[in-house]
This record gives sequence, C-alpha cells and structure tokens, in this order.
Amino acid sequence: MAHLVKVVIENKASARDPEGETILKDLLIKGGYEQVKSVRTAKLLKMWVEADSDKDAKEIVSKLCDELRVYNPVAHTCSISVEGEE
Amino acid sequence: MAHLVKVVIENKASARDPEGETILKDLLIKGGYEQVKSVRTAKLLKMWVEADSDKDAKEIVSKLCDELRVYNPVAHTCSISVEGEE
Amino acid sequence: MMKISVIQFPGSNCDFDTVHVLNNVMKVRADLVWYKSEDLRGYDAVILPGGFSYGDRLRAGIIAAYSPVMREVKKMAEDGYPVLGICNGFQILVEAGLLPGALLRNSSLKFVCKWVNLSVVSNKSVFTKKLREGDVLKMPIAHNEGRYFIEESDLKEYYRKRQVVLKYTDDKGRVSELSNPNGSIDGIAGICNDEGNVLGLMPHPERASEGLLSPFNSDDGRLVFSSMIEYMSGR
Amino acid sequence: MVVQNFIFVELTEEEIKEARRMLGREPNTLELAMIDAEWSEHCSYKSSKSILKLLPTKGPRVVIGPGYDAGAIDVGDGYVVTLHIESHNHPSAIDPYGGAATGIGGVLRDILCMGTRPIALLDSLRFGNIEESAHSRWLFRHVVSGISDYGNCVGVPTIAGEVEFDDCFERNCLVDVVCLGLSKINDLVLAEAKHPGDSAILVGGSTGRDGIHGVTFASRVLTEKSDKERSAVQIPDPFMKKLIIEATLEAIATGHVRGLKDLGGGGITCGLSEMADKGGCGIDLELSKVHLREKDLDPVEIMISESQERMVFIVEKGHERDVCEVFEKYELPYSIIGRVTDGGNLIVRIKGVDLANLPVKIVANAPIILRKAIEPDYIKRLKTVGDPGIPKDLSPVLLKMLSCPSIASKGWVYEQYDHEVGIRTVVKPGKGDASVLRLPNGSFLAIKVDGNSKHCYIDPYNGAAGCLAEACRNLVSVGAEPLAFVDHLQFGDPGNPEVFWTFSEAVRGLSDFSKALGLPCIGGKVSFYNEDIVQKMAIKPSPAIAAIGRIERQEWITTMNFKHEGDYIVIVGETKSEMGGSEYYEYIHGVVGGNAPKVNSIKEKAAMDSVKEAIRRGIVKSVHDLSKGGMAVALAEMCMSGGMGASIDYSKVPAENLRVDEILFSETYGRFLLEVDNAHVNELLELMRKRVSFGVIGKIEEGSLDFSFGDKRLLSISIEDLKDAWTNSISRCMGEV
Ligand SMILES: Nc1ncnc2c1ncn2[C@@H]1O[C@H](COP(=O)(O)OP(=O)(O)O)[C@@H](O)[C@H]1O
Ligand SMILES: [Mg+2]
Repeated sequence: MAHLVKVVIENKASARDPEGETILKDLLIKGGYEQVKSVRTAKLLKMWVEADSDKDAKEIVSKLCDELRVYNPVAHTCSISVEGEE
Repeated sequence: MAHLVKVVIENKASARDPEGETILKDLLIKGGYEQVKSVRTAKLLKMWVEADSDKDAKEIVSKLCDELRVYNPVAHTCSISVEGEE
Repeated sequence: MMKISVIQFPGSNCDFDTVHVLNNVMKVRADLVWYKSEDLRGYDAVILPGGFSYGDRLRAGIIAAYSPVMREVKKMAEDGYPVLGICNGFQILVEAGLLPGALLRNSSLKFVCKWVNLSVVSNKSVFTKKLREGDVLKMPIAHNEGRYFIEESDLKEYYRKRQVVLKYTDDKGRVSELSNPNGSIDGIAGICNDEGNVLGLMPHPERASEGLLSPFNSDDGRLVFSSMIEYMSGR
Repeated sequence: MVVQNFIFVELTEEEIKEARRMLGREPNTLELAMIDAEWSEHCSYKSSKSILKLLPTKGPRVVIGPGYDAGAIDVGDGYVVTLHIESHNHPSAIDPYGGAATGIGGVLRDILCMGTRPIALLDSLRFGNIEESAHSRWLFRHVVSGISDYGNCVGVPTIAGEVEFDDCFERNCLVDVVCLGLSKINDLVLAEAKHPGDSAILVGGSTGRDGIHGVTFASRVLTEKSDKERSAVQIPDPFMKKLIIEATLEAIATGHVRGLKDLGGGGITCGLSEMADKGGCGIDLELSKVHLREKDLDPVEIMISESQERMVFIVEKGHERDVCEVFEKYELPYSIIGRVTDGGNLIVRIKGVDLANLPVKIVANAPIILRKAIEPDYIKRLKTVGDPGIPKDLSPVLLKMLSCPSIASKGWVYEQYDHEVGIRTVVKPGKGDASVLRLPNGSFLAIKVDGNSKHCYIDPYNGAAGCLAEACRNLVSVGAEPLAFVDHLQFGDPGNPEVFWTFSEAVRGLSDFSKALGLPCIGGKVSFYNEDIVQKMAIKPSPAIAAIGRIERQEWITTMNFKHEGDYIVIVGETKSEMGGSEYYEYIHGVVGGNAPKVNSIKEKAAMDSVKEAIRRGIVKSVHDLSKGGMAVALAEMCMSGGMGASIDYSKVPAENLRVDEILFSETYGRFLLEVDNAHVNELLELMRKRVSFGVIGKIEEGSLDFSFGDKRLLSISIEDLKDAWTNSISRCMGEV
C-alpha cells in the first residue's frame, strides 16, 4: 500500500531566506498586502512509499533523506510528516 | 496577531514534474529505495499574516495569490492552508 | 526620428547589450528606461531585455510583471506598438498576460547556455517580417526557466492563428528530442500575440547580431531588429 | 558590554603577548576579538608574506600591483582591467552550493571595490574521484550549480576555467574563482580613507550572526565537527549583489566616492582598519548605526561578522546625499556608520561610549611568522618509481584517456554558465585554449586559469612554474601576448615544515619563471589548512594561476579546431620522457611518481615567441598547446572540434629515444601543435629554424585520427568514437546519460 510522506526542506531558521524577503518586499507589500509580515520559502517533496504502515513509510523516507542527501544538514532543516494512506 | 498560512504551488499533471521524476529515477531508485513509487515536488511559501482569525488570514492569502499571480494558472495548482496562530 | 525604450528592471542584465546593438549595430536610437517610469510617451517600440529581474524569485518574470512601467507597456501593446520580450523579457510578458502560456524550469533541471538552431514557423509578427517560414537561424540561449508550456488543446488555436513563431530544431529545421534544449512543448522558442506586435522569445537576438561574436560568423539576430525597424518606419 | 562565551580560536599566547606589548596595555575583549580577526592567517598573510616577496610585481603596464583588492593593468587608450583570484574551499567542502556561490560573491566584490565593472568570471575546480565517489559527485554538482546560479544572476559571464580530479580532494574540494574588471583608468578607486571628515557609509545586506569566525574557520584544518562549527552558513544573495554592482558604479560616477572596500573576511574590523591604515588616517565608528539582522548582536559579533553583500564607501564630506540617493534608487539599505579622522586609531563607540580604541597600524599589520621548511621524504621516494609496461593496444588507451574526467570535455560545466552576457565573449569556452573578450578600445583580452596538482605534488618548484607556463601557452595559442598573472596558492597546514617546504618551492618556481618571462604578478591569495582530520590527508600542493594577455588585432585571434583537409600539422618543442604526474601514468596505470615535467624558461619562451610570430604573420590557421594527456589528446581535440581527422607519423616528433606511449602521452612543457597550409609551410619552417625544435608530423584528413611510425600503422580511431569517449564522459559520471 502506498503511503504519502511529505518532506519539507528549508534554510535553517537562523539563516536568511532572500527569496522570501524579495517576495515580501517587492511583490506582496508593493502589491498592497501589508498584512503579511514575513515570508519564508521551502521546497516540498511528496513521496508515495510502499510500506506496511505510515510509521514505516516515514522511517524509510527519514533514512533516505539523510543517506542520499536530499538536503544538506549544514544549510537546511528537513521535516518529514505522513499524511495518511492513499 | 500573526497567523501562519501555507501556500503550496505545484505543476499541473499535464505540465509534468521533471524534478520529481529525476529525484525518483536518479536519486532514490539508483540509491536502492525502490519502495518509493512516485515523487512530486512543489514550492511551499509560509506567510505570517496579521489578521483577526485564521479564516481571515486564509482569505487574505487566497486573494493575494490570485491577484498577484503567486501561481500561474496555466501551469500550476495552488493550495492554501492555515496552521494555527503563533 | 524613431526611439526605442529598453526597460531596466532591478536585476535586468542584457539591458546594456540590447542598447549597444540597437545604437551601434542597427544605428537607431534606444534609451534605457528605469522600471519605475510611468510614462513611455514618445517611444515607438519597447523591449524587455533578458536577465534576472528580481533574481527570478518566486518565478522568473512574475515580480517584474507588476512594475509600474508594465501598465505603460500594456498600453503600448494595445495601441499596436512593437513590444519585444527577450528571455527574461519573454517570461515577464507571459506573466503579465500579454502572451499565452507559461515558462517552466528546464527539464534538464540545469541552466543551459549554448548556440541553437531555430526554425521560423511563422513570420506573422512585426519582428519576423524579413524572415521566411522555414528559414533556420542561429542564436544562443541562456536560461534556467525556458520550458514553454501550454495545454495541448489551446496550442492548436495558436498554430491556427500562426502565433507560434520560432522552434528549436536541428540545422535542417527538424524538431527532435536532441534539438530541444529545455523540454518546451513542440520545441517552441517564441510566440506572438494575435495582432503580431508582441513577441516573446527565449533566444537572444542581441547576442547574435555581430559576426565577431558568433561561432558561425553569423548575424541572424539583426533580422529581428531590422524587421521591427522597418515596421516602425512604415507606421 | 556583553560578551558571551567568546572563544579566541586563532591568536597564540605569544601573539596576545605581542599585542599587549605593542599597545602598551591590556586589550579589552572586543579589541582582542578585532586583533584576532585581522591577525588570522587569512587576513594577515603572516606565514606567507616573507616568501611572497620573491615574486616580481613591476612592469610597464602595471597600474596597481599586489596589496589591494585586485591588481590593475593598463590595456591602452585610457582603459584598465583589474584581476583577482579567490577561493572558497572550506565553505564549499561543507555546503558546496552556498560556499561556491558566496565565493563568486566575494571575488566580484574585490573587483567592484576597485571601481571597476566585473566583466568576466573564471573557475578553477578540484574534486575527488567522481567516477567512484558519490560524495565527490555531490560536491561537484552543487559547486557548479552554485557558481552557475550566482554568476548568471548577477549578469557576469563565466567564460573559462578548468577542472581536475584527484583522490586528495575527496574531502577538501578546491573552488577557485577569478574575476576580471574593466574601467577607465581615471575611475579607479582605492580602498583608502585619507581625507579626515569624510563619511564611512555601510551599504547592502544587514549584519547578522552568519559567518562569524569565517576567517578563523578558513585558517584551520577541517574536523569532524566542522559541519556543526559554523554558527550559520552564509546564504548567497546574487540579486542583492547585482543591485550593489549597479549602485556602486553609479555612486562612483557622482565623483564623490573617495574610498571603497568590500567587507569580506574579518568583516567591519578588517575593512575599516585596512582602509584607515592605507590612507594614513583613523576612523571613528558608531556601532549603533550598523543595520542589524538580529537585534541582540553584541559588539564583538558586529565587528567580526562576515555577513554577505556589504560594502563600505568613503564619501567626500558634504556630498553624502548625492551618493545616498543612488542607494535609494536601488532600494539598498545603507547607514552612515563613521567618520574619517586625522588620528591613527580605529575607535569603536556605541552611543558615545568608547568600546575599543586601537591604532590601525597595529591591527592591520600582524607580526610575521617565520616558518620552518623541510623537504618531505616522499619527494625522493616518488622519483624512483618504476615505469609501467607498454599496453599492447593503444587504441583503447587513447579512448580511455579522452574519457578521463580531468581530460574529457567540460561542456557539462560551462554550458551551465552564461558565458555570453555582456556580449564581449569572442572565443568561448571549448573553442580555444583561452577565452577572448573584446575591449571597448578595439583590442582583445585573452584569459585563462590553470593548475596541475599532480605535477606540483611530485615537483612543487617545476609544477608551479609549469602552471604559469601552461596559462601563458594557452594565451599564446589564441594569439595573445601575456601581460600579467595572479596566483592562488593552496596548501595544507603551514605549521607542518614539509607542507611549508612545498609552499616555498612553489613560490620560488613561480618567481624564477615569471622573472624569466618578464611577467609581473599583480595579486593573489594564499589558502592554507586545506587538510582534514577525518582522512588525515593534506591536499596536493595546488597553485592555480590566472593569466591575461592582449591581442591587438582581430585577425590574430586563433582557435584550435582543424580548418582544412590537406593542411600540414606541425609540432613545436621537444618531447621528453617526463611521465611523472601525467594522466597516462595515473589514470591508465595507477602509478604516482616518476619524473614530472621541468620548465625550461629559455625553450618555453622561444616556443611561445615563435608561435606568436607565426600567428601575427598570418601563416597558421589553428593552434593548440599540449597539456594534460600530451600530444595524442591535443590532436584528438583539434580533430573533434574541427570535425576532421588527421594522419600522424610520430617518428617525426622531435624526441630522443622515447617509447611510443611516451611520445603520445608525455606532458612535457613548451609544446604546441599548429595547422599550416601548403602555401605557408616553408615560411613557417623558416621562422622556426634555429629557434625551436619542430617536426612536420602529418596532415589533416577526413574521417579518423591515425598514428603510424613511418609506414607502420599503430592505430586508427574514427572521429565519432573519439567524440563519444570525450564529449559525454562527465555526464555519464554524473548519471545523466
Ligand atoms: N570549470 C570550468 N568553467 C568554465 N569553463 C571551463 C571549465 N573547465 C574547463 N573549461 C573550458 O574548457 C576548455 C578546456 O579547458 P582545459 O582542459 O583546462 O584546457 P587547457 O588544457 O587548454 O588549459 C577551455 O575553454 C576552458 O575554459
Ligand atoms: Mg591548452
């Protein structure tokens, strides 16, 4: 059965996110949306994984993210969540 | 109060997702993770929005996404969700 | 005396190159116009040059599409003036809704800079009057988000109206997977509006206008500019 | 003042004592931190200064020599070009994308702060074995994409470079970047503060915690903890850099910018103290004016932070508005942070309270360290390595040589770089030995960067000189007269006497050879500590040399592709049995050692001069120098790029009693291949006679590359097969085809 696992990769919180800054300053604020206070961008990977359980699927993805360097721990944080079977 | 709204932008199926395909084929399968059946990539924007409620925050973001073409309807789908106050 | 405006957005980087070719190779007057300008009166044509406006953030061209000057560019397009978008300029025109479709990340997932062959599919636009359909041109490309996309069902209509202007091909004018550098649908490299006065293309005619700079000693890019100039002087 | 857990990584006990003595008092914590940053190896050159003195730095065209952010050369008609080389090795080793990208950012700033527009970038890269190691592939892929994303976005073309692979770079990849600038001679700006009363304006990114201790990080070896050691990696922001470039050039055009400095290693401390020191003034700095990213930065952090994309302008008193209007046009953050004084001190204040007060003479001039140098044992050992046997069939050997990643086409790399923007690139990457740019005065500039760690390892003296020789040969091949060079010297820990010996030898080699050629060194950089505890391995000595040359006339520009069937092929220079460090020994036979090529400056110069003259007389049609892979590889490259074959009689190659594999693959310096037609062959031979050894070794033909000895056919390979081996080898390694 395929389980959907979501991986979110973003710059470490302590690091800047120039893309988010530009979107905020030059698109949203200039477009009149001053209610928006901050924008951060991230990359989302949705993986459908064959596994016995959500938990197993998540573990497989955790492992592969580290092992295959889907993200670089020096620069990024990576968070993994399961969204239920599909 | 700032509400966190998440915007996920991904390619329509007809526009393909070469990045997801490449991650699956060149990284995961070659790396020995055949349990993964499919990968889709998306761009995630986290916006912190000043609003009275989650619902309002979400509405503001919905509106700005359409109005400022945060996604291109020709090629993308866009989904918006609220994650609670912070 | 005719006058062409070349718009500078923050991050444009082919602005000087384009002005150089217009002034020194084509011998017409071209001015740089800062993106905050709200007045393009007095100009007979407008060019959106290549580069990385706003660093390609969010998506190439999207932020620039909301610049003050774009309202004026739209007015000029409606009034029938020639409007040319090169590379990032093409991306801006698409994002501003002046041209159909979308430009997505190259299917190779890599930036690609090289000289390609381009076939003229239609010479409908004011920038291709001096070209014959079937001609094969040489120009360089340099982009990260150049994969032209449009729903197949809509594409038919654009073919019918002869809006598909240029395609990536081999040197014999044949479309193949090998000749397609970015995964564009049908190998499309440039498209114009129904009226033919707005053209967007990924290749760089301004880099292909002097034999000295071409590995083939060619200057095919000039034809784009001279078609435009001829059209302007006839207007 | 709050200073939490601040650890001095670099200063030794003696240095602290020395600082105390020079000051005549106890420095406070902030002052010590400032001295620590500025006295780091990276900023102060304390180990290398005494050796670097050997290099010649003067010449008729030198406008600015070493000592500034970049050197400057007069290219005629009131124009100068500026040149600098930098590396970002340590950051790239742990964050290849961000590290390489911010490396580009750094070298661009060096060119920009001379007041010159950056017009070209080059990259010189070294990685481990990408055929075997996933880690090396990961580094390679992300370093190239970091350079690509940054350089392309700022609109500066990356027009040339080189890549070498060797196991010693498995952990410590080397990422050298070169930048070339252009301006009118009168628009040059120096990093000086010499008019009391002028304002110091900080422009660009805000100051944050990222990059704290960058210079001390660069002045140490990598450890297991290096990943975690960095407080935060630096995030490249090429879009901001592009705005800074345009704003800076526009600000200079106001005529009120009197000094300019990029904030790189050592941050505000190094930037301000070096400018004050050079200008013979002091600076009063009001720290509360620095725009911060995080509110809770303490003064130490502000003073040493290396946050990216920042510049300091020294602006003529009373004209601050004129300059600041430019920054406002580009919506760049700025703040007036200080004032130039006629004292000699850098005084740091917060809301009027003095926090630090240091004579800039002391901060900017670290005490020199004299290092011990001992010849390593391995050098003698490697000389006596035995020769491998000759393979029976040399056809597959040649094909394998062409697919060797260090030799194979680098199209995978340079097609990811916009090498055309600026519309100056006349000879593009892959088309000639060096790349050629047109200049606004109608002349042309050739540029190339070269290195050869394998040669330098076996013989650092000749190897280093050989890198410069190769760079010059590459310039000469495209028709240029070499003008000047910059060097980047990359070694292990200088405290290790064996490492330091290789360093001193390399500088000696460079210096002897450049003096013989009359070629000035106008700048450079030293990067030590390229070793890691995990693998207990220092890199092979790896100087990278970037050289520029001038081509006065368009007709002289020469490329390497064969042009016409039936033309003659001539080799210039004698081939020797110098196989040590060759790709043939290492890649085919796995042999490290033997005799590495030696430079002979008289013969090298004679060969360059004859080729230059032949080009100028218009009697040769294509030229290619011999480097990695030797004659066979060079011929194959000329065949492939011209789409033509050649038939070679290698008995005609000037050489004494060499084995066939030596003739084919030796990497002896001082050699070129020329194409000449029937009408000019005699004139060419006449020109060469008495000046250099040469041989007419064959003719251009259709279809295949053939080698014979007299009538005896050795091998024949079709152009398609050559191309298949060479063109896609790197994409294959990267798993893409
Ligand atoms: N990292 C790189 N970046 C850009 N261009 C490169 C790079 N590596 C190699 N090239 C280009 O590929 C061609 C061959 O380079 P190289 O093998 O170093 O030549 P040579 O042996 O003549 O020094 C040159 O045009 C060079 O500029
Ligand atoms: Mg060469």
